[in-house]
Amino acid sequence: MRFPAIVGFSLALLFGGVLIPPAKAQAPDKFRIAGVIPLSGAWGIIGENMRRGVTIAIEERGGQVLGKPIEMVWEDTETSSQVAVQKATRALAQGAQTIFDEVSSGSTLAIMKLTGQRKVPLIVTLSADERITGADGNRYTFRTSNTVPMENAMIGEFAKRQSVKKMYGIVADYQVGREMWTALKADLASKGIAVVGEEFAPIGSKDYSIILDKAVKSGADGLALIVVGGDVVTALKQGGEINLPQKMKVMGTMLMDETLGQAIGPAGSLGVSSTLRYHFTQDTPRNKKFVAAYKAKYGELPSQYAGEAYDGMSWWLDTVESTKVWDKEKWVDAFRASVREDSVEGVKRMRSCENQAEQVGLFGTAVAGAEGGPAVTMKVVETFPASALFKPCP
Amino acid sequence: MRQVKHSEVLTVGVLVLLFAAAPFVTGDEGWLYLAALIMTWSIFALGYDISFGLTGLLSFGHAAFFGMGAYAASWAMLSAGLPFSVGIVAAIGAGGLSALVFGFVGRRVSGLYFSLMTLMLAELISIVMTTRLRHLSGGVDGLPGVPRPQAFGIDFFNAANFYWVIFALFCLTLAFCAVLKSSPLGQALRGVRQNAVRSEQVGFNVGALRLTALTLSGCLSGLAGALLASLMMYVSPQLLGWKMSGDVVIMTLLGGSGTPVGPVIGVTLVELLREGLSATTEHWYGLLGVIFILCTIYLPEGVAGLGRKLWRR
Amino acid sequence: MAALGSRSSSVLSCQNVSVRFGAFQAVNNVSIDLAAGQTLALIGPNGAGKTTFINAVSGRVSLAAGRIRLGDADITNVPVHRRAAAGLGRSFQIINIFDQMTVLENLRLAAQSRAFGWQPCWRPVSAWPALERRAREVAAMVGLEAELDLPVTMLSHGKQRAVELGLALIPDPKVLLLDEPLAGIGHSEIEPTMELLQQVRKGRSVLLVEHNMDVVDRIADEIVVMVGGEVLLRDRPSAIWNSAEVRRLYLGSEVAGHA
Amino acid sequence: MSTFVIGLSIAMLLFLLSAGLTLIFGMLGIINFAHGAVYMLGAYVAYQVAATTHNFWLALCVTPLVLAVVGAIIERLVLRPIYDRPHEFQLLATFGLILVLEEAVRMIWGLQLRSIATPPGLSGSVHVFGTDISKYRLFVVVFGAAMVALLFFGIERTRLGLILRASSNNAGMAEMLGVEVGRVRTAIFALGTALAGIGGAIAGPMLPIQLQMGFSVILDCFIVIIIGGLGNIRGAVAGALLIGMTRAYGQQYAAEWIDIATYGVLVVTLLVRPQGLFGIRLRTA
Repeated sequence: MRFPAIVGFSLALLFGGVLIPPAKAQAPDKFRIAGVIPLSGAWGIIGENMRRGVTIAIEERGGQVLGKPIEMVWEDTETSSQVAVQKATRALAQGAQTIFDEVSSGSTLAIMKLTGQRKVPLIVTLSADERITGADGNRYTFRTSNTVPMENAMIGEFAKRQSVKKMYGIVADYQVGREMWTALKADLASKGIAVVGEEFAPIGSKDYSIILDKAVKSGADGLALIVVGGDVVTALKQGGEINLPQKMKVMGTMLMDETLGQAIGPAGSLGVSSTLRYHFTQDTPRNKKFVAAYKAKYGELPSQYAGEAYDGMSWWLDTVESTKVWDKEKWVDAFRASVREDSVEGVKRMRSCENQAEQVGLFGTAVAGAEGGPAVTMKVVETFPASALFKPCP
Repeated sequence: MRQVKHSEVLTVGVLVLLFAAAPFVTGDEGWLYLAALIMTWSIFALGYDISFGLTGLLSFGHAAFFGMGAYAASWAMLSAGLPFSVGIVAAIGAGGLSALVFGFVGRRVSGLYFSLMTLMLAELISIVMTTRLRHLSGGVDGLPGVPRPQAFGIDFFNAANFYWVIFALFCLTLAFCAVLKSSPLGQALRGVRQNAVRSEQVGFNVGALRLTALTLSGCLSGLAGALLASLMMYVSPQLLGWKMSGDVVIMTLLGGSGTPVGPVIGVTLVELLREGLSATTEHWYGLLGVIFILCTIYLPEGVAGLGRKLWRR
Repeated sequence: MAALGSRSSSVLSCQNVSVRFGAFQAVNNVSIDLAAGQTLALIGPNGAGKTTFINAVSGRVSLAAGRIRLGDADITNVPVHRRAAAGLGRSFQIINIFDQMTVLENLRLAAQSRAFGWQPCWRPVSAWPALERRAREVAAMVGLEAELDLPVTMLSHGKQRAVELGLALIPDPKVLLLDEPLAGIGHSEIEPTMELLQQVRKGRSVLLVEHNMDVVDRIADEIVVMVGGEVLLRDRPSAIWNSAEVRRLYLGSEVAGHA
Repeated sequence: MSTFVIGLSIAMLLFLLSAGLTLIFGMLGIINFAHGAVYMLGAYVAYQVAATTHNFWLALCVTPLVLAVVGAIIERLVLRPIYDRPHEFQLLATFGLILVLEEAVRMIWGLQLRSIATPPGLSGSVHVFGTDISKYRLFVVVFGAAMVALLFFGIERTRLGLILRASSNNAGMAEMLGVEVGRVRTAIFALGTALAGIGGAIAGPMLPIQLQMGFSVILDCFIVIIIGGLGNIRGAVAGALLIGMTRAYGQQYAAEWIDIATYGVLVVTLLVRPQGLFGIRLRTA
């Protein structure tokens, strides 16, 4: 009898504490940014890296823009687009001046509709779906990172340069994966590379060994592995069991980096090639500064997610600063016409026709790391110029 | 007994007043949004409790009714271009229909097997919608841009205006559940829960009553699904997933099943806890778990049950 | 006394009824007729198949063979609730009532099933005063006027028996199946319950399973003795008590003392 | 042939998890929704031991011991008060447990995906029957078969097994005969969690070790034990083989349809034989 009463009392206290709304600044005495990203669930680790990159971008400018302090609010989307939309709706309701979002293209596409309607700028630094700055694009949505067509073009070109003759495709069974594979197949055909087989695996498959076995037996010398999240690790780890990277050239988008290499282990990683959104070895002054600051704060080298997040956010904040006025429309206009001469990857140019950053494309291959460092590290083997990846704005 | 009844009416009244007063007390859209979310989930939980608290059918598959309602409304409004009101009706129909199918398929199993059966059926629907019906459901990406009502020149994309739509439907649902509980049907369902053998023997068609309860429950779940889709302007197959089913069971249990107040309290509690804990600590997730466990052990009748005990004292 | 052997006017007629549980034959080829207004007692040792037979008649178990007719209708494959609606009431050996309700709620609920085809859900049950009236009527009949608003769990065993009986009586059934209505009742309550049974059986046919032979003797018009799932004997009480077979069966039990 | 071996290895992993689940249900009457989280914890514990000592075999031995202790604590604190409650409360409590376990793992190991290196002798593949078969998979199959044999022997041929069965059939009677039912219950739950721990350790070199690994596997385990009949260990073996093979051959011939086929089979099973393919008919009413 007594215990329930105590529990109830503490619950009531919690209730009460929660019900009192914390003091919120409604007047624009702060520059509010809401980061709507996964901080738990399958992509929590990616979101965590993005958060770090953004944090550096804000700290770098003393936490201020236009003379106002930046208030950064993080909303955990739990790797669920449903939650992502819910959190974005709330962030908008609380009057954020900028939304920074998501890993998943699906979530970004949904959130874009909300931010576009509320005329709030949305900065995308990871979601790659073509529609974000294409068919579904709107004035307020900007992407500073790669697009799927861009990554596809790189894979096709890379396969050709590696003189792959026959390609096998293993594709995650979802919309973006299927669309990407269809486009890639067309590209490969135009380059004279035969597609000898394809397999669609449900997202979250716990066993790829059989599919990989089929790919090896197909006689293909190249494998396009278009899977996402934890499935990358499952597939490559099980590939390691049969020394897959030594049997065929494995390539894909976001398929390999230092983080994934650590989770997969050397057997499944070494020799795997992947597009890279960013790499810490980029030889630019801004990148050197960023890597130093990142190492000082977090004690490790920045991942590609952190690098891209940093780059997008610092570019946006610099642009806002440059307008010198508190006016969202002015910021958007300025960003649309903006050229980033000193991004971490060299020159990035915002394409005003679609709010998409035009930039170089990187391709890397996993190699054994130096003694004492991580066992697997990425080596940038190809850098594709922007002109090869983008058509000029009409 | 009488006193208990009074306490319930009082609590419901206070709750409704609180929700009604919210837009006047705070202009903060974030809080309004949270309140709208709580009311939407309350409709879901109230619907769930018709099946669970009233009739004793422990379903682990209510996400299917919720999600199908959301999709039915979205399809009606997005693809067919029908008005919001038709979308809502479609959602209620779709929720009820899927519940009818579940009930029919599961008519021969009961107890734990009924729970597992509903869980698996819902999972099946969720997988089919995610993979096979990708062109209809939008796949894992879902369908963005679910509309809100357009009527009388009121801008329902304004959070405060849409709030009143949800509030009205919430009140209607509360009233419906309260009347249902005291109606002949509600009494018959209570009878089925307490003693199915006796119910049959006094001439009730127990199978049909269970099916009716599940269908009504599905209708309200579908309604809630449509409101959530409209509130978030987004729908995805995650609404059909078993986490949703789990959430509604947990909220109903925490609040206390079998009363109109319990589910609403449960939803409010869980949502506010999530909100409050995630704002104050990184480890809110685990803390929520500890609270669930403590509540199971020490509050078998939910928070509403605790309230009843204190009231009687 | 009701006419003996008037098979043509029987309200309940069971022909060659068999019930099997796996390999076990619980009821074997039993034919029993119940005439209008007749009270028939079913006796026999434990495991004789009496309760199983009652379950077969009320529809709780399905038949392996045989037919059951209620009045003119063949109810062999009719579900329990429709048999009940057709005028077949029953009470259970172990008290079987709605245990989280008051007496009034119990009886009113029973009254509902006949009152509506589809149970309405748009108005409180109090909008139909006829239901409560019927509940009070039956409560008065079984002696529960004073306990109407009490939760049934607070009643004595005898009073709970009365609720059990009341639930069966609400629709005013033509045929009443009573499975040990005196089971677990204290000595002081036997006499009033007897009175109640006497009153209840007026104007309807009753099939009674009971172990208290004193009660059986006073109430039954006829007795059927069952052993091992089969009918051993059917006769007037006096003839039964004098039967050598029955004496052998009940040697040392209360029947022996009765002779 | 490689499909067959891979199918068997999936089945063995599923069996290790389902056996604990079905044991706990059959003997304690608890549906442990947190069983997947326990398996996840096992994988992390195994990772920690393997990463510290560089010895997979040590990890395989230590993990079940650690998990048994964790299981015993869980049983005492969380389950003991709710044995007599309806199933919905078990759902609530074990769901809370999932949240707590996940939080604990997140606090200790973070969000980073982890991996256990394949033990030296078992890395790479052997060439048999015209295909390459991973040596580690072969080990998993042999190890799993040994566990099945050990479990059957333990439950059906030893005194301990007798006590376990007696206490689950009739707790009151067992108590009269001098068995401390409370202790036996703790032991059963600890055994179940230890099995899940072994499963986690075994999975380490094959699957990414991450917070979600429990969620994705628990539904498969439910399917296994429903098909096999709740509480039936023999059924769990058969169910695990059936699902393992369905998954493997499904992957081979129609990867896109596996999930739908699995759930379809399950729903039909529930409809036609709700007691499971190998279950004793339970009273469903």
